[in-house]
Amino acid sequence: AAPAGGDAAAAAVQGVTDDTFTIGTTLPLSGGAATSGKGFEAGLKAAVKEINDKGGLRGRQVNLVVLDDGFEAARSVANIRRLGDQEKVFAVVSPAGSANIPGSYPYLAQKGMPLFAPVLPPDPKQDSVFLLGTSQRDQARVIVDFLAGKGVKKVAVIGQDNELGHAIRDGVKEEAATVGVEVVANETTEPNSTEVSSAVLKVREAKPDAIVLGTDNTQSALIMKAVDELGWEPAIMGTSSTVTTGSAGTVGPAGAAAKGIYGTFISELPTSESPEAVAWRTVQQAVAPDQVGSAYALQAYASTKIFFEIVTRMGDDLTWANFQKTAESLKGHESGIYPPITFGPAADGGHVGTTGAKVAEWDGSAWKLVSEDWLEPGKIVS
Amino acid sequence: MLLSIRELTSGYGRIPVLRGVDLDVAEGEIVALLGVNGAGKSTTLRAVSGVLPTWSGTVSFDGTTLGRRTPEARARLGLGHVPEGRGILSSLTVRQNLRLGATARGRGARDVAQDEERLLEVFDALRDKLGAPAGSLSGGQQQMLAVARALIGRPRLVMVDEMSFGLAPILVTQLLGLVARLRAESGTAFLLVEQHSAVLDIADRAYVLSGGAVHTSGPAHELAQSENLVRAYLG
Amino acid sequence: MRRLPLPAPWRIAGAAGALAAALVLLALPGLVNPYLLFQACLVMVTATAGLGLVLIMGWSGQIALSQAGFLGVGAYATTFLVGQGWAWPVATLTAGLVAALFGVLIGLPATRLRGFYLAIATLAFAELMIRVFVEATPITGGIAGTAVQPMVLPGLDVDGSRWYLCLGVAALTTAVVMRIGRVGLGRRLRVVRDAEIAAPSLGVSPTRTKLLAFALSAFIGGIAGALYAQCLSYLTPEIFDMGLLIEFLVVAFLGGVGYVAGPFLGAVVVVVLRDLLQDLGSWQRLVYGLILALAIAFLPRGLASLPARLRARRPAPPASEPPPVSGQADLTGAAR
Amino acid sequence: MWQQIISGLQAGSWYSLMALAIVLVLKATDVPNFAMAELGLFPAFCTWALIDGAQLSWWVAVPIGLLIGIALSVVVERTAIRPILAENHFATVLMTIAVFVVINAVVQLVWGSEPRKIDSPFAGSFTVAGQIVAYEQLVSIAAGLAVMVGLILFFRTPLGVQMQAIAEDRVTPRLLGVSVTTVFRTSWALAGAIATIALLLQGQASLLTDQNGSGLLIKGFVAATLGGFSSITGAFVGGLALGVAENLAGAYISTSSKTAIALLAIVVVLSIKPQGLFGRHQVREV
Amino acid sequence: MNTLELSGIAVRFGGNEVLKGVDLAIGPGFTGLIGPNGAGKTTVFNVVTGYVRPVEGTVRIAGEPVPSGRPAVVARRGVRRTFQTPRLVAELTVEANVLAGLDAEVARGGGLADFLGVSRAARAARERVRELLDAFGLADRAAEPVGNLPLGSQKIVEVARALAPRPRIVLLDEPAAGLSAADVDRMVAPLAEIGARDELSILIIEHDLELVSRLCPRVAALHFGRILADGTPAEVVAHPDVVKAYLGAGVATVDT
Ligand SMILES: Nc1ncnc2c1ncn2[C@@H]1O[C@H](COP(=O)(O)OP(=O)(O)OP(=O)(O)O)[C@@H](O)[C@H]1O
Ligand SMILES: Nc1ncnc2c1ncn2[C@@H]1O[C@H](COP(=O)(O)OP(=O)(O)OP(=O)(O)O)[C@@H](O)[C@H]1O
Ligand SMILES: [Mg+2]
Ligand SMILES: [Mg+2]
Repeated sequence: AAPAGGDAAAAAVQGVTDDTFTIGTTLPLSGGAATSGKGFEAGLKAAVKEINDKGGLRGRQVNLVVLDDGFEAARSVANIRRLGDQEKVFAVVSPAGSANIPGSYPYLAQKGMPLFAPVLPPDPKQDSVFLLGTSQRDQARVIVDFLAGKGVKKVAVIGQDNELGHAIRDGVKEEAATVGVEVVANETTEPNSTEVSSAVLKVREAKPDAIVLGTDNTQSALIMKAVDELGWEPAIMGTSSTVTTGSAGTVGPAGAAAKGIYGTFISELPTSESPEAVAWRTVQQAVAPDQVGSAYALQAYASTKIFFEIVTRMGDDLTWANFQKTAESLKGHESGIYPPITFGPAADGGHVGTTGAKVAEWDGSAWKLVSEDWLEPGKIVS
Repeated sequence: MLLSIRELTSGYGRIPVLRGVDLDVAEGEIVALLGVNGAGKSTTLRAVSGVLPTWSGTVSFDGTTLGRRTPEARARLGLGHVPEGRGILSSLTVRQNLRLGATARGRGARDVAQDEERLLEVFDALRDKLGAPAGSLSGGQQQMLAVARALIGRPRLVMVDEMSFGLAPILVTQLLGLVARLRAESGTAFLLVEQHSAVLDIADRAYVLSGGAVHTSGPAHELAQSENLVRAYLG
Repeated sequence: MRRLPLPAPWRIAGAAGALAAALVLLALPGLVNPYLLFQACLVMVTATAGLGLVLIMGWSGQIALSQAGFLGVGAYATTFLVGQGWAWPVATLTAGLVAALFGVLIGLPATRLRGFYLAIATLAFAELMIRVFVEATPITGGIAGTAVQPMVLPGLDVDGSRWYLCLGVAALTTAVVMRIGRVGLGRRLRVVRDAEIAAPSLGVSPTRTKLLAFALSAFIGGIAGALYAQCLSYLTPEIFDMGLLIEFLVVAFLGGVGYVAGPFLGAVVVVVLRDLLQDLGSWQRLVYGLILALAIAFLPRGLASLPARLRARRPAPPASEPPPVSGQADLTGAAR
Repeated sequence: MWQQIISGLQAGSWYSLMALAIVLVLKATDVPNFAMAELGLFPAFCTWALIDGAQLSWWVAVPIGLLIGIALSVVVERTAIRPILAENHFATVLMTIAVFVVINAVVQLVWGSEPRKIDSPFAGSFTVAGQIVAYEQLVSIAAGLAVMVGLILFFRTPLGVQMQAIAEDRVTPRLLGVSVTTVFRTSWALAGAIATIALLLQGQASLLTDQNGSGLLIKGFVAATLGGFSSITGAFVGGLALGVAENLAGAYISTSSKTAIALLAIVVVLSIKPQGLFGRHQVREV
Repeated sequence: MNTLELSGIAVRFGGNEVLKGVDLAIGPGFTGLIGPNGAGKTTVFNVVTGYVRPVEGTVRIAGEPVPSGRPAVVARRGVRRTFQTPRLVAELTVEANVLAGLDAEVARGGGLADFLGVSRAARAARERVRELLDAFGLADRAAEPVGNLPLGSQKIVEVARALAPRPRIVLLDEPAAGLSAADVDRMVAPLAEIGARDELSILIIEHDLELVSRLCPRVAALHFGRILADGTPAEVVAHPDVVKAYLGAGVATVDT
């Protein structure tokens, strides 16, 4: 089929024909981060199925190309090039692997191809990159605000020795300084290790009221267990990437030790009764039933839907330039799953879609929202 | 015949070395195998003990055709082989090396201890070194150990690749004496690859290998008469 | 690689083939899409790093698991120096020298260590280097990483420049390594590997030879690192972890240690395989592993040994257990 | 500090077990086995499935898991390793890497990447002198000790000596009647069982994930090196020392550099004692 | 003048006193060193070449004391040796293995020049190797990997490697062990010729007394770490202690 449209600008468009629309993504389907990869894949597929069942994206059937990067930098860079130059996708949607993503920025900038809703890298201030989902740093700030509101005076951070741990550590430090909470300990664990005891023991010596986790699901569970075994009961709180995503990735294996922990959600809970969440569960059930409880899947689904929304609003001008323009026109967009989304470029460039989060508590069998509203960082709630 | 080799060909990789060797060793016989360097003496022993594959021809031992049997299976049939370069396991102690030799026939611990004692009477130099790592032995001491290790398994045929290699004359004499004695006492047969002329004093028969095939063979004392032969092949 | 003299017609065919291959490589940017060109760059970089391993593991018999660390040193150093305003070639050479310096540093314990002990010491070094990359934030950007300035050759675009750089460096490295294999140094390396005891009695100092081997392979690794940075555009410490090391090992061993062609074959197969297996979704790792296993089972000395193997087909049945081959680096020398 | 030492000893005993399995295979087949940890990972997951899925009692499931571990190792040795053992070391090393990839991929395909919890009968803890000791910790340390003693005794038996002999020279011992098949099979079977124990202990004390193997493997290699590859006692002590050193480095220097510090310590130890703490000195070579 | 002098050399391994004060001086020409297995002959070589550090005593080369425990330094002073079991690079060709004997010189002539193919030292080295291979009758197998050669030929290759750099002193550890008479001749004749032409001082450990008496005008016998006898072959072989400890009853077969 011939490329859509007839004018010169449209000739540069790729991934679009009269009846198809191709998007792609790169995910860790194997290796240490495969749980998230599989969740994202399921959510993407659910969104694609949903729109195709409704007749496609403005009449075009959506093709989804999923590549595996094993969470390795070189492969993720290569994959995005493959999507751009060989698979000729219109955009890369909802890829995972924050540390690996920046390697593709120069390529994306040169080509102009949009990268939509990568999983939570820091804001790169790139024209073609659109962040969706509140960053780890902002979530960490919300956490500190929340803890301060509960009267916590001393917090400790246990973070992984990687981007995730550092982002959360930085957020905690920044917010603690402004709200007058003391960071009494700051310990590190190694990615992919099951050894967390020395960090926990060391944190305990500092006698904090609360521990903020900057560790992946497995280690977060291990830390909860280790704390529980010591008969110690500080408040424990983590972000979307550390405790609240995965179907039962963190709280499940931690068992009883997880009871009473808090976490931030950057989207509605997978169990939410909002109409959009219900709709997601229905289609997710049809695509990958085992991922119905996964917040990863819900986020990827929501991101992809918003992407489709933008494309729908683009009209017939399916150029990358118009994509950017249309995305930037989104102001306080209510998706029903994410906090209100605004891609309007900040003064210094960049597209950060959301900054808020909700806090929930694990009651031993399910997450229960503590805050009904989206909490924005910088506001103490009590 | 205890060992009988017919039309044996073998070699390394694709390179042929043995081009049809015929050789016999009778029960209780001492046979010498002579030849210049590269004649294929070691190769013959390797093919017989199964380290090298038989390309064609047959090797039979005590009536059994060996075919593609593994070296350890052959050893268990009573075929001993002291390889060129001795094969001392230098990280094991001298005693562990020695006792390893008893694996083949699976004999009782008491028997093995007795044999060990008897062998140490001959190889007295090893006695002080039993607990030492075998790698610390001098060259000649290692040679003694290799021979003793093969004998402790009480094989029916012992093939020794250059027993006198690196041994002082006094030991060569002693070892050859031991070979003769063992044959007399227990009927052990020997196939000796040798460079030392004294071997013809104790051997019954001898073969001369040349270019991977038997060149001459006959009773040892007859070959010993041949001035040329001795000059060419023996030191 | 040792070559039997070929009959004249074969030689001509061989030369023609080589020429054709060279032309294809030179014209590659016009022949394939930018993605495949990028993959080709990765092949060249991986192979270049692998050539360093040929030298140190294949020839000098030292089990050095530090190559990923050297790549990191080269990558970060070049990026930093270019950031300071240095010209790219100068920065890259300097980065190579810095890596070589690190090579000597890690080589120092190597003069006393053997086999596994050396392997672990060098592995420890590679891990320590990652620590350094994390901590040296002013130079490396720490965990957050640092962006790499692309090197553009006059008259070419970014992709084309990257390709010719990678190709040129790989070709040059190949030539140098092949030559080393043929001259006195190549012999000395092998003497130290197979007859280390004898080496000093020949006036060859094992210590110095090993250090030289470390320095050379680290230098090659450092240069490869500078190019790797060009491919990745962005450096974070995790890039240079165990995973990269395992990749190099696979590339070197699969290709055939000791053959100059080995790393190239290994790199092509690994990169291409990855690409082809993408369609298999979550099965791809399993299939990758199985293919790897089969390749080794049929070509235990690596892909580069295929021609020799075809030549060596012999009529006789193989021994049930042929004796082990000597003359290869002993990975566990220390255990004996 | 005691608390740190206790958990260091616990992790150390997993390292020790892994080191013992590695040394065992190395002593017999002279192969540095990169698949060693995965050979324990798969049976550990099977055990989890038996307990969690099939609802078997721990006491029934664990012996079955060990048998699976033994069987898996024996099969891998026979089908993947032995056919190429006569070739150079690089081939065998690469083969073990391939086996590592294959087993890990199978585990991921079957069980996914989510962490699993093994319910063991040793839950709970007690307090001595103000220090909290989990029963799990005692079990790990005791299991490590028991395996070490067992192996030391094993290496005194004729089969043990034959193993060492084959490791040094694959031809001569066969001329003496040593069966390589038996030796290889026994050593891999034992190593498979030990690796399974290591992964099970780690899995039930912490969590079982598809990533557990690779971390433990490196630690096992480091521990074996530290102890001097040829020594059983050395491998065991090396593992414990590594575990404790890591935890103490984490406690007193920095948790972010604890592995780095432990590794640095190893480089230092090796520079002083190139054969490891318990390694025998190289015998004469000239 | 003596090219090599050992005075009061004592060596201990653990509690085991292997050499107990060895004095030995050799000059140009062939000198034999005999003695029972384990007497310490190889250890003497190891001391001279710096592989083993004596607890007492000094080694002098051309009157100059050499540092102990520095084999590469000793080699550079012009001492070469062979090993009781050949130490060659199996994968390299015969030619390359002999060339390895000259690599230190080639390296001194400039590694870069060698790399670029313009080294004069390297060219001279190849010349010399060809000459040696011809002399020892190895020319036809020059291009074969040395691992394919029978043990006997490997020993000859090692001798050629030792002679390659025209050293002053050559120590040969049982070069004829395992060689048939014909092969012994193949090695000995060129060795004698080259030894004489280059005025080498050659110390040779050998159990083949016939060979020793043929080559060496002088023989020293070592026993339990001490020089037991030192003189012409006839004198040494007749020495009653040597007969008792070394020769045994087989003495009659040695013609002197
Ligand atoms: N591993 C090997 N690979 C290739 N060829 C070999 C190998 N070993 C020996 N050969 C070749 O086989 C032939 C016979 O060698 P073999 O070792 O049997 O001789 P030999 O009679 O025992 O000599 P020697 O008296 O030196 O021990 C020689 O030409 C040798 O080059
Ligand atoms: N590194 C070592 N460690 C322990 N003992 C050693 C070492 N080197 C040599 N010895 C011992 O020193 C003694 C002399 O050994 P050496 O090799 O010098 O004997 P040799 O005269 O060369 O004997 P042969 O004729 O058998 O080669 C032997 O008893 C040997 O066991
Ligand atoms: Mg032979
Ligand atoms: Mg000696």
